[in-house]
Amino acid sequence: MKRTLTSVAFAAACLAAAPVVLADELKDLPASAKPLGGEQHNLATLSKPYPKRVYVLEPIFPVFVAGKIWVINGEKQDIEAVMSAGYAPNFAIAPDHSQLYVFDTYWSKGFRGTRSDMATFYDPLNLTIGADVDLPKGRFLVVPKKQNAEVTPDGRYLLSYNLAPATTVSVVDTKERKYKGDVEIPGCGLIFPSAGNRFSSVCSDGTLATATFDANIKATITRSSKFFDPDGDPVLEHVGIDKKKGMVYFVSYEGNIFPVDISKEKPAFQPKWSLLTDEDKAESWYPGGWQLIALHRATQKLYVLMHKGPKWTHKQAGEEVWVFDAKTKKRIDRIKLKEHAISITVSQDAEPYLFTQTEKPSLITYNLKDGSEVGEVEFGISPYLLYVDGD
Amino acid sequence: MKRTLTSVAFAAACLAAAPVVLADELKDLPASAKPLGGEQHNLATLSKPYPKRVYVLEPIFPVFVAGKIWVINGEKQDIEAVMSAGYAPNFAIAPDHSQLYVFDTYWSKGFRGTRSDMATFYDPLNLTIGADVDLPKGRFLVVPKKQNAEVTPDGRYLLSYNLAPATTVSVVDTKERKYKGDVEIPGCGLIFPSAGNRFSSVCSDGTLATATFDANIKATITRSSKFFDPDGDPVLEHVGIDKKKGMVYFVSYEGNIFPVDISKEKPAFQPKWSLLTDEDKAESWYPGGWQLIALHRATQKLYVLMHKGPKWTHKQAGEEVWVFDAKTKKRIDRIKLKEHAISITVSQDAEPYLFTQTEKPSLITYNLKDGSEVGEVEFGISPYLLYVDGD
Amino acid sequence: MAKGLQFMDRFFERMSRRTAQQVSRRHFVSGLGAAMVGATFLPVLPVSRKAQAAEDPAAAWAKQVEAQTKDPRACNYWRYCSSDGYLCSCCGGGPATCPPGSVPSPTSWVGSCLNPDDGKTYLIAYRDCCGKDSCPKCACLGSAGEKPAYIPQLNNDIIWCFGASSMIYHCSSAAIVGQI
Amino acid sequence: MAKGLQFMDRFFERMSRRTAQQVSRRHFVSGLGAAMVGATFLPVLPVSRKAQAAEDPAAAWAKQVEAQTKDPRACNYWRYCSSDGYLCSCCGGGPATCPPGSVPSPTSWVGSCLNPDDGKTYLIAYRDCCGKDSCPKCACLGSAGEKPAYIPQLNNDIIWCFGASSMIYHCSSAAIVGQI
Repeated sequence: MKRTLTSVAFAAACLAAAPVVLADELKDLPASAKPLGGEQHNLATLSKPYPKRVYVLEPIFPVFVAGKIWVINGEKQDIEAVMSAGYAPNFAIAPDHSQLYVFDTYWSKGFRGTRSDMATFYDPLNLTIGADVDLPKGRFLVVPKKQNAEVTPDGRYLLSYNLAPATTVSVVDTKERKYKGDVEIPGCGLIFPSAGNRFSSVCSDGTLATATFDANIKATITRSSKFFDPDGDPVLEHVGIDKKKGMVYFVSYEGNIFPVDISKEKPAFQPKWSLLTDEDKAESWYPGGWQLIALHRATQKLYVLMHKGPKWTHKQAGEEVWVFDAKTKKRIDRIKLKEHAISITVSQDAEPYLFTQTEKPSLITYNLKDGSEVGEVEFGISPYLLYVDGD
Repeated sequence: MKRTLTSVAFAAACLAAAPVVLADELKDLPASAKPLGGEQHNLATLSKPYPKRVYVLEPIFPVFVAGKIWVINGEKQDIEAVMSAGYAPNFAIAPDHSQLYVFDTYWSKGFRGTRSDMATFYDPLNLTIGADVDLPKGRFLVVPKKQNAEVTPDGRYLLSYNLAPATTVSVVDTKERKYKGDVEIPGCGLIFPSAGNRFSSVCSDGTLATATFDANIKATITRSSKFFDPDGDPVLEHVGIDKKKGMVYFVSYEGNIFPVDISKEKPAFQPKWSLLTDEDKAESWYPGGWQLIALHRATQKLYVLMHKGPKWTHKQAGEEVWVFDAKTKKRIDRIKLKEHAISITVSQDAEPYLFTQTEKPSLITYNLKDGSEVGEVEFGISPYLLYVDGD
Repeated sequence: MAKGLQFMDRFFERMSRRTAQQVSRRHFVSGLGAAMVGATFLPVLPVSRKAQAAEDPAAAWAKQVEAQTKDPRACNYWRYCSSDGYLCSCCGGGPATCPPGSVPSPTSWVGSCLNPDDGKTYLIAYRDCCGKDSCPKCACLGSAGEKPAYIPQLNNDIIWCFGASSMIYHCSSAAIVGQI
Repeated sequence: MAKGLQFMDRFFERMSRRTAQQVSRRHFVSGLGAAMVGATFLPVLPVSRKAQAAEDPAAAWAKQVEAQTKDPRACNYWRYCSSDGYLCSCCGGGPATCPPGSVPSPTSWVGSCLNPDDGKTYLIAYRDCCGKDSCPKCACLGSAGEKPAYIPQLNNDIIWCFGASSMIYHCSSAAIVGQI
């Protein structure tokens, strides 16, 4: 058999961004072949952070030991990069965009062997790893939720929740790139950072715990009075949050909003209000999904994934996104989704987009100016959490 | 809110197969609650090996670091167990069914960190790990192919191919459970074990290399004359094989069968013959797929996945399985597949089944008595290789 | 505060003290496992609360999904009202049996589901089978009575492998442990 | 035997000798990488063989898939005639560019594809981008002129990350390195 597949060999190219100097090397080619100088094997880097970049964290359910984080260009509806991760990872972005953090767990032989837990520091442009900071107390292993790992508003500390089954928060100093200690928050969970050395957590008795820690991670914990009913109407784990102002909007199973100002040492609880009119309730509308609520800081608009119940369907994907003015507590819009979504977020710029993670799975983007669809990009098996630069 | 979801606590059960003694412990239940003794949290074990059990090796392409092996009841079309594995794993079954072997590669942090390569010994009933034998020279990292890892016919040695890029075969003693050394097979690949201390490999120049090694893994290599044309019509990597008799049926891109008797020290090449009549060729039929050929030992029938080309579609899924009598070299049947398949195997019992791995993906089973469908079972993302007990 | 929560708080408290005593997490967890498996006292301390059929999540779920008692490989099998994950029944195990090669977890959380055949409500221990990566067949998401993870003893997102030799989730089982 | 295969044999032979000298595999591979990256001599030694258009796999493939030169994210982009895997173009890279955070491999195999615009056949270096798990978008399986792995320099199933700092496959790139 004769063929023109003539040129076969190990070809050696140079590493990233260095030009390949093949021209001189192709002297052994057949007479018919001409070297072309050789195309570089380049290495792409990401552009600087911008408001409509979306990081999508994917715990891959059928292969839970190996998650991914997708970097999505939310303007162009395109994949910018795919990061690898481990078991039930969490993610956070430095407030100054200078680092990306992945909170992660591995076993030395994939699904067995020695366990290691760490916070991994990534350069946001090259996606190269700058540090693995050991988390000696481990991490909470759960289907990933945003508020299980956070960074303080000043960027100084990483906070990683742990239930083993003692409930603590591991503190990592981002300057020293070192684990500094654990803060115990007995009976509480989730992390809402409110200052460089302070965070709040929700407790199973309906109170809010606020922990203030010093440089040695010695902490004092104060407990608020009960602000929601954990038996009758617990608040969900994902919140609308303004990390810059220290404002948290909890949403409950029954569709109540519990606004809490955590900017001061003592949390200030504002009156709860309902997402639902009597008519909405008669139609059995409920909030639901996973990351089911988002806040646009500048306009104080809340976006909530809604579906028609019955009760106890708090994880059901939403068919609409309802838009509320958090100041007037009035619904100002309803966006019918093209595809049901489990998670949403909004960009924090002046002309915000709504990003919806559909069950398909795909990321469908809407322009919040008029609710029109901007585009759709399909990726992954079970993408779950959405992060935007500056949220 | 009132509800009957009343009983909530950490419940402790005993480990595998030990009964749970909850009866005495439920004394704190509400008055309306009655303890029921507590259902055991049992641990299932597999039944003894049988001819129609199928092990399906799945390199999970979108999550390549974490493969799986599915244990399928080919009689009942049911999942018996799912084993976890690592990067581009291989699999082998001890000839006496006493062990399952997984040849595997892990990195200490999932997709990074320290690499380790090993042969892992599994109990075939409990699927518990008896040993990890380190493979210090590594393994060939490639989309898994059956003949890259094997066990000698007497069960004594495991043989694992390596290209790094030196081509060697690592030898593990299954009695000592120890790596013993590497046999170099320059310019060759694939492993066809033919005796307790002997295997053959296919070489890129169209010859067969036969390696005989002693207890210290000192090897002598002999090279046959060229028996196929690697440029014009190379043989594919998957073969029909009778490991008990030492008979290998290679199939080539162009649909030629190259029977080789490797039972003696010197391989005996039998005349090649074609799967294709002139009419078949006119219709552009080609063998293709991944594990595209199987042999039923007792009847010396060959089963080959076939599709309509053009040329260079040797990995295309097959739409029919053609049945040949390897003695008369005649086609005796054509089985039209319900779904196109990439891999096939047959059980080695007297009333054999044909197992086909479809692109769907699913495993569809046919009764070879009449080509009728026995059933279909869906699992996995990209299952690829099929093994049966006793093949 | 309900008894169960009190228990949890005591539980957390005890564990926290141990943590504070610089017991390493891994010793800590394995110690927990040993304690729980070996203990004569099994800490099942349910919460007492009056039933109100109209708001009973177990009954609501059973109605919504047309719960059945015949096929433990279907998401609407009655015991799975609060189960989230891959069914062990589909992966070589059963509703209360771990598949070959996995590790039964000694810990679980307990919910309650309505058996549509006898109309009675049973306590169901949601125990994970651990030690291998996801099984992964028959993904079912029941959320009747399920609560956020800051109420861990009522949450089904958590990897319920505490005390097992591995914290890797393979599949979800659901064993009957009592009746209300 | 073709020149390329001779080269491969020499290559294997040289490497085998090194192995025989008890150089550990990891030193061996990293040594190889360093050698290949740092070397002035880059071992591209193609095989000379007469073209026969009728049996040209590159031309056959281009015809079969209606190869095009506009969209490097489609499987029928002309360079991918022998590419097997996820396209780097779909994961933040390009046909000859690795996505951010991955590691370009210094080694590759070289096939040839027909450019339908100019009707000429080009040498394409199939280089993997390594260091992260599968990208995984745009799975394409080209097999024009592709050979079994016992002829490694013509095989696309192999993880072509030799000499890179990682043997983990992320995606497939296809760079033009010559013209026939």
